[in-house]
Amino acid sequence: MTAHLIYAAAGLALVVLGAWSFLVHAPLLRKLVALNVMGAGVFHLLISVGYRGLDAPPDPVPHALVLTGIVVAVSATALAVAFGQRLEGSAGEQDRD
Amino acid sequence: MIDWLALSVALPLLGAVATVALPRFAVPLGLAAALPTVWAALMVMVLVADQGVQVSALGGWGAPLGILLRADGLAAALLGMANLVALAVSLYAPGYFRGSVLEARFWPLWMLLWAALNGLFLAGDLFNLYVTLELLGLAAAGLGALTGQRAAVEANLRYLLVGLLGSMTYLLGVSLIYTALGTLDLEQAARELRAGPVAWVSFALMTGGLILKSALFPMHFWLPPAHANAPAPVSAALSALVVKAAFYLVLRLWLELFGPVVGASAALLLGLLGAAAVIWGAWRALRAERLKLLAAYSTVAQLGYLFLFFPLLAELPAGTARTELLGAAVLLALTHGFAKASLFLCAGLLQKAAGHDRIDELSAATQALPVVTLGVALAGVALIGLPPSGTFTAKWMLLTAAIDLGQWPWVPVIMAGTLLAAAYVFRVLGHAFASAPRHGDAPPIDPRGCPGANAIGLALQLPGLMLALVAVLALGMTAEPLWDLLASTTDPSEAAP
Amino acid sequence: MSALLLALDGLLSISVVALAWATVTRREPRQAVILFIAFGLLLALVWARLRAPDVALAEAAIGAGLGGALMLAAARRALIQRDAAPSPAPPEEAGR
Amino acid sequence: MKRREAAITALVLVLSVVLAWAFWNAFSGPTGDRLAELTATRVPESGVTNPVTAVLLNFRAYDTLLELAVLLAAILGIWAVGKASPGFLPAGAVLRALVGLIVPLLIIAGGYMLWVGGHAPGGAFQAGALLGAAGVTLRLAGYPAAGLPPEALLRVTIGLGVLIFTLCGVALMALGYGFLTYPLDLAKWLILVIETAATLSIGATLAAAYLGGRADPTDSGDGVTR
Repeated sequence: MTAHLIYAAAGLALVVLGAWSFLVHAPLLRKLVALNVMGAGVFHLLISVGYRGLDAPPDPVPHALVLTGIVVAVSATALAVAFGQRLEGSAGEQDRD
Repeated sequence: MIDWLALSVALPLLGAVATVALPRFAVPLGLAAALPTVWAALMVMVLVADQGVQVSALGGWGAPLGILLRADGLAAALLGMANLVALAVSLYAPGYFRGSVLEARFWPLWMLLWAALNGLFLAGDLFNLYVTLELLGLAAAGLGALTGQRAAVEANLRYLLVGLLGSMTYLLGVSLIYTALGTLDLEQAARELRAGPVAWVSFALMTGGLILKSALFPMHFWLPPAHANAPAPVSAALSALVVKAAFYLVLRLWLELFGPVVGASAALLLGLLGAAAVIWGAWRALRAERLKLLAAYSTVAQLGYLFLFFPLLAELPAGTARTELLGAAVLLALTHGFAKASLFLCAGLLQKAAGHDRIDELSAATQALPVVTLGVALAGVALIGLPPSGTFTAKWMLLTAAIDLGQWPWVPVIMAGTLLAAAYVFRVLGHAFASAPRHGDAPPIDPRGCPGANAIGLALQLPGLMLALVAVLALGMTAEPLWDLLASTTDPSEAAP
Repeated sequence: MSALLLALDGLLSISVVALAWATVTRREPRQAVILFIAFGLLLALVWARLRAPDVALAEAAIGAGLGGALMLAAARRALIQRDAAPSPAPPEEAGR
Repeated sequence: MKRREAAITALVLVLSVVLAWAFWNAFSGPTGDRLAELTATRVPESGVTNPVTAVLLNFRAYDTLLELAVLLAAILGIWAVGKASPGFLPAGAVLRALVGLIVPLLIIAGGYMLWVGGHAPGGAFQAGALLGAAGVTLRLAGYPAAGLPPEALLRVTIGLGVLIFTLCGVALMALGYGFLTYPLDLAKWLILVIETAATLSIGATLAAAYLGGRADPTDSGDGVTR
């Protein structure tokens, strides 16, 4: 029953990597990738919390939470990308003036 | 069987879908959803006042398998405030947006924001709170960027990113709680949480995430540009309600879940951050050149006061004194909600009339719109904390508690914040009542010299004034029912011996 | 058997973290997004191993797939814009 | 700048130690089963046999409803800030033939995924993602609207999931069961109806999000109040 601990540790490592990258790197896309890696870390952690070995069925509640979280993360990413696109677009317009 | 709790969330969701599908009829459909939503929320408030805590087990499963909606006194008080402010914003928006393409874009996002607010106040489940927080954040960012102008989009992109970092941090805290306790229900978690690493770290993660979202100092940097660059009804909702929702969650989690197990030093830290926000926000508000920017910085400061209550509440044992002080915190939050919404709604009209919102050049607009100016003045009275506003009562109780408990360092902070607030409010009003411009060679101000003012009817001016009147008169003079309502607030330290 | 499985778990975890490291440290946005998609797909594989096939499907399709496609399109636009931007500018730059 | 980076790195390293310590404590606690056993005993009452679908669409259906609202908020925010960017070049004949093969496959796979979600891995979100992927494929192949319906219908489609979900909830409340409380004999069908509506909404929303803005050519895009 140590498998879930290994995976949980990996999940924490992803969270920390994502948070670090978000704080250190300025470009929007790198920040978005960082947030998504951080989110994936939280999700990975939840999945390993739900894992109960090969003999017992896993806990479906964390799985459902992660499904919800994935959709929420993609929604937020899409909105941020659209905002970023708008800023690029208007920057281009201003350059032409 | 009518489930008013579920309806408070379901009705604005239906409104959102209807206004998305039929953008031509966004205003009538939006108002048709807004009125029953307010009704449902007020019914929740009445039920809580009459019968105590209301619980609704969605899906009939109950905790920990299903999700609970719960309304105690604290939730009901904020729900009532939020829905009255939202009603005023809804009545104001059609006139404000008339003839603009923004009208059809405003309503669906606004209804989603409303659903998120009601869902957040009523949520009794930690993961459900995460979903409502995300809905709140995304709807707020969309609304804030509604004009598509560069400054607005830029500010809201920043808000979106910070908010996402905040909600991921919050979710990590929720995962920690679930790992340790095996439940997501707030009440069950509160029963089982013991002092220890899990409690401390999940407190830090969840509160830290919420502080990012609520713009408490030093995480305030995104708020002023995001709130000042939005259309007026949106600024009102963001400053009065969205920020308050995050504060409500910090308070709720602290009262119910973490307060008994994390100790007073965490509360002291919250208090120190609050003190810094009071001074810094008020100072920046004083220096702001635009009225809406002033109002936005003032939100940072006013939010700071709310966090000053934590170290005092942490010192007080359960009992009347603690309940009284909690009531003062809620009263301050409610008054600020009404007053700040009023200030933004009025500022929007002045901006419409004058074509800008530079404080030094608003004299003509303020004199052409006396009702709006009265609204600004009353909202200012509530922001400073002059009697008879609710802020006065709340700040007085805060000061008394600080002195009684020997935590006198908070006293000069409150005083300085109040003086700065008086300075920035009178700076605005000074320009409003100036009969002649400062520079002698310019012609005297002619109220008719503000053509934009004619297009603004009384119906558009009333919502802001009504909110200001509630902040100054209703909450100031008749605040007693609030304490009766709060008597049913869940506060485990009361039950404990 | 269980030692072998444990070794596999360790290897998978290390690969996931290493791929994430490569993703967040890559400077060039388009390559970073492509690495992110690969990371998401590997993560989906790991989740299938952890007996979460529903979530693995969703992560592959939504998280890595559509999320990646969205960011890839944004990275592509950023590249086009960067390549397009200097072309009108050269005369000024030469002047400086 | 370098000093700031070093400070953040140090801070994050401390954070990782603290997190590891807290989670180690959490894992070594007594609640090994958490909600697993409880959920397993109640899945038969949910109307579906896939436990994840049971949690998503019955036990915690309210979360899923709000999650669909989050998707709706995202697409409305995207539409608020601007128009869709111009599409890619039209595809060549070979690619077009390939697209003609892939898109129907994705749609069929989506339908299968939706149906199978009640008892096997799959469900509305995976199915919706496949529909969205079909939209992305069409877009990449040069179809500017990504196969989405005209605006009036699109507006109905993206809200359909929230609409049907909420109406089911309110109707069940009016019938005396309680908000989103499905009677056992109807649960399977209610879940299927809600999931179908959700799938259409998710697919349309994801494809529309990929377009990155409003598709209508008439709107000038800068919604400045005049």
